[in-house]
Amino acid sequence: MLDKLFNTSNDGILSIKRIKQLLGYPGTERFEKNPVVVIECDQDIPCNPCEDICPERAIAVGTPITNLPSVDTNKCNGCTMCISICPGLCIFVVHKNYNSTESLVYLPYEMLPLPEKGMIVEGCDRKGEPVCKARIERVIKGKKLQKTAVVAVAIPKEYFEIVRAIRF
Amino acid sequence: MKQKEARGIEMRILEHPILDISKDRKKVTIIVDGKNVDAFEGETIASALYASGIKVHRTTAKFKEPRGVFCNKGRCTDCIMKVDGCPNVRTCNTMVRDGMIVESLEGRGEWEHLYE
Amino acid sequence: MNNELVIIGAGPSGLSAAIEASRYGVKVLVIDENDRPGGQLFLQTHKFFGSRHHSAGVRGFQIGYNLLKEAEDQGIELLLGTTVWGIFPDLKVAFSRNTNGNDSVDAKNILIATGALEKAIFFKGWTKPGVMGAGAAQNMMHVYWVLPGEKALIVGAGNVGLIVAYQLAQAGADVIGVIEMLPRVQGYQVHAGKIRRLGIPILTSSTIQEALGDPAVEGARIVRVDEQGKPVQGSELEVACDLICLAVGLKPFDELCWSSGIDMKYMESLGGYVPIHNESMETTKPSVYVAGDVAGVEEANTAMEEGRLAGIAIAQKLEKLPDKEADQLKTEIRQRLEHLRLGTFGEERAKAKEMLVKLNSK
Amino acid sequence: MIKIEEHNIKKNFDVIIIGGGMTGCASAYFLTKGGMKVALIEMRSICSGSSGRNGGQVIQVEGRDELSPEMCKKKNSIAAPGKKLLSELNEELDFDIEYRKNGSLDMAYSEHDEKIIKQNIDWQRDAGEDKLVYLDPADLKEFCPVFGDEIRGAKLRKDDGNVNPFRITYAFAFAAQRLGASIFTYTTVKSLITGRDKVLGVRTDKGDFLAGYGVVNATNAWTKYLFPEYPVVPCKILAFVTEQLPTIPLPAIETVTNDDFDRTPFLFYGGSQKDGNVIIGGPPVTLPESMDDHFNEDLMYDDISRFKRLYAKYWPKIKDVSLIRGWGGALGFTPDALPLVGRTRFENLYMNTGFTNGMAWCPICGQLIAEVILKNGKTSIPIDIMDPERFSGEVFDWPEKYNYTILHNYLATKHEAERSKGY
Repeated sequence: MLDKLFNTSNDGILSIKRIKQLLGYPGTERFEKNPVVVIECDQDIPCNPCEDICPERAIAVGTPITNLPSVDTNKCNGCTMCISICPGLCIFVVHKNYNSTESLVYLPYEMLPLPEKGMIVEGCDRKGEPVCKARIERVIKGKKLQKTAVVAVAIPKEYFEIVRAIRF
Repeated sequence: MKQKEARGIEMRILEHPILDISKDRKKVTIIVDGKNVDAFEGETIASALYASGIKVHRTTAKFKEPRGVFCNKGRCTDCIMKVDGCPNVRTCNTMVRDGMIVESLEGRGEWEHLYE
Repeated sequence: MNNELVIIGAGPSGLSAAIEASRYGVKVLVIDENDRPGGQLFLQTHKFFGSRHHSAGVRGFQIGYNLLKEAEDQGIELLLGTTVWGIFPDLKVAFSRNTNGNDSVDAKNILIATGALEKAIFFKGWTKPGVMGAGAAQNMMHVYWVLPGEKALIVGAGNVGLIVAYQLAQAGADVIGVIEMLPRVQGYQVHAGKIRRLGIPILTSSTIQEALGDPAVEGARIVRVDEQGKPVQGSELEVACDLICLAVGLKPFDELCWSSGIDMKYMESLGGYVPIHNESMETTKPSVYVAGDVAGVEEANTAMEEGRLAGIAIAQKLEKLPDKEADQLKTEIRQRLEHLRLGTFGEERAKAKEMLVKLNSK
Repeated sequence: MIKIEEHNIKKNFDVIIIGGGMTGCASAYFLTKGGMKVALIEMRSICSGSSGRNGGQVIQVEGRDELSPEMCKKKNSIAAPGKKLLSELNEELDFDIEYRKNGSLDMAYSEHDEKIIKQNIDWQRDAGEDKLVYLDPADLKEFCPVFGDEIRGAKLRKDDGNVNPFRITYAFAFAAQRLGASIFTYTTVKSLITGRDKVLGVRTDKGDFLAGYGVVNATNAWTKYLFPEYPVVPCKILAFVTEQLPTIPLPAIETVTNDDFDRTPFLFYGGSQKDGNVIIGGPPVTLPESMDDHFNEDLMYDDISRFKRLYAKYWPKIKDVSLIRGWGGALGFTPDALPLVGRTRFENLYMNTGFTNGMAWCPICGQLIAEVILKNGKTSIPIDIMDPERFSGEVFDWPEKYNYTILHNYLATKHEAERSKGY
């Protein structure tokens, strides 16, 4: 309601243009292959758990710790380990060619209730606005994830760079 | 939304995506301005009051303005009430006890035991 | 009682210092005002930034449990529900325990780790029940499991405001928005991104004019501000809410520092007046150390590192730790601290800290 | 808000007042009201010395042992009109100074106390004061229920009371400023500027200030540093404030007790403020090492525990109330416990200093010093007893280490000796 009356602001939202410039962006070609990580982190925050947790050593922050994470797209196999460790919840794994019409987006989810496999929910953009229908394909929980569930949603292909949240 | 339905009118958080909410806390009853209010052992008077929707703890001496919880850590003294006959007790850092008598304060209140 | 080290405040920095000092055999007593130790860590349900050394990626309250466990394993003496109200020239620490009157302990070294206090902004109706500090709301939610409001408006888009908006949503409240006086979000973009994805709007260049409702908050009137920070006529908007959370910054909880005669310096980037201290966290009053937010408002992980630094410095001073080893450890911690203060967000703080040390050497 | 003056303005004034306490601010007000161009110079902030470090008790005749019928008369001659002035100040200054006539008490803890207090009442009655009564324990409890059973009775003076010392000082400062006085805070007077035969102004750390009509010293305890030839000695005294309480009928208290702490006679004072804070105070437990040490405003743990114990003992029903603040501060003592007010032997230098009993005295003495300057020495009340030059040429051997009680007793003994000489 508020943002309808005030001019809608884009504060706190990264534009797709900006995301494409980030070191954590795998590049358009890489998306065509297997699942790959997208790190939407654009500030020099002193933080590097993503580097530590990556079993393939595909994510690099290095020194100083305020570097933005970069991704070695050849090493990344889209294992999703980094999604729930990120304190900023800004890491996603995208499988663009999940099937002929759909992409699969893995996103962190810390709300109640958790969605269940097979549910049809709304796929939302970075502003939380619904853009398409989304089907829950997997819900990954576990002690290691410290209650940050990782939810895999199948969405129409054209939204693979847009859907970053779900609502139901 | 589901959380809200489960909660009903009480403001207790019954489930939380991150925290484990204990289900077996010991219930106690405190008497607030003559009415029984449910509370849990180990919580503060302020949180018990908030849970049952009581937000106004007192009115100020000069302008009779309402006051309630503000800093919730014992610094601002906005949330003071009369507890077991003693005025000006900070409710945000005083734990509940079964049968505790809590009363709203007007101004600086009164000392009952002074004239006993 | 004569303690080698008395620590005031059992938060992240106090506990870290206690653990570090007692590791080398220093007899430590930790005093805290609250009935449970851990300080503000137990309000934090989000995962922390930093590196492995700072338990990055671990949730704040979990770090709290870990610290407590470690403190317990070390057999550190804790005095809870006890308010320290004075440090006297002979290093006597005076405290009161609820209604059990006053008491005091003599200390050889004192560490003030009292943390920070929330600032407030003033607007019409700001004293109404339903207006509370962000920390107050966090405490209500995460310690006592009570929801402080059903419809919440957050004032201030710094990290605290953004986090509290997210946490309120997690606890089941309807967060109607976060408003910020300045023209851009002050906190981390990633925190802002989290709440934007939940559909929570962030309104920059706007402020609260009045808390509405009687006797408790039932709504708020917000208004846009121009570049000078003045309200724009005609842009007022009334919204319904029953909780207004003020997240407008923190200031060091410096009362003990002032009253014990430590030289203080105003540092905008550190939140207010901070005690002048040297590289080992010792203040201008010999044998009195500071660590954590009281020495400048920063993150919990810097607080823990500062605590460790002070703990080691005190162990070294008491000759429980050989100079060479201590210096080595101190250098490592300082390097880690340096790293935590890198980047856009840390730069100013790093400069301010450097200046404090310079002032101390004068 | 006190308007802080810029230092680049022209520094020629009619009168310069040194000291921004109650006396200084009152003097500034009355002089400005009389048409003078006044500058008030304060080393720290307004009300930062003993004016802000006391219980606010308005007690017409304080003290016990050193009193005599003559002394009572002397003190009454200034303090009675002083109290009358206080009751008019709200209107005069357009500011609530929170003056409440809730009486004053001097309590008896022993038979000996009882005897002295009763004798005291007689003396004061002889001096024409009829508003004094002796309350026995039952009456006292009815009058004020907070007192414990330790107390054998008390002297009650109904027309005494309390003011808020901060409010009265600031009321004068605000009013003076409204009328055109300039107030310079954080400005330290280093020395006097003197001409061939008179005082011309003052030299401060922020430049010179010139005064056409005179310089008034209102520095009380700090007189020692600026004018060592005048016998005003500093005496450290402490004050503590409790949290705000429900209104209790607690009158101003000034009493001497045998405290359990060190079994020495111990003066303590107190009173409740309008907003519910109770202020209590007295001398420090440990004697200051030297005269300069009396300016040290630190508190020690022993001080605080003593006061906490004292009020737990005498006001047992409010013993759990927290003390929230405490201060040390220096007041000024003169050899006869009367202030120095009036002209000095140096032309254009005036004294308005040496107050041990401030509330009833400072405002009226501010008015009187204004009269001295404005009306060429003709005052509405005779001020001979306060003549600054009355000790001229005398040398005093003050006790080396002292507190209020010791100084009090020392002076009492001296008086006794003088009195026996006189008769």
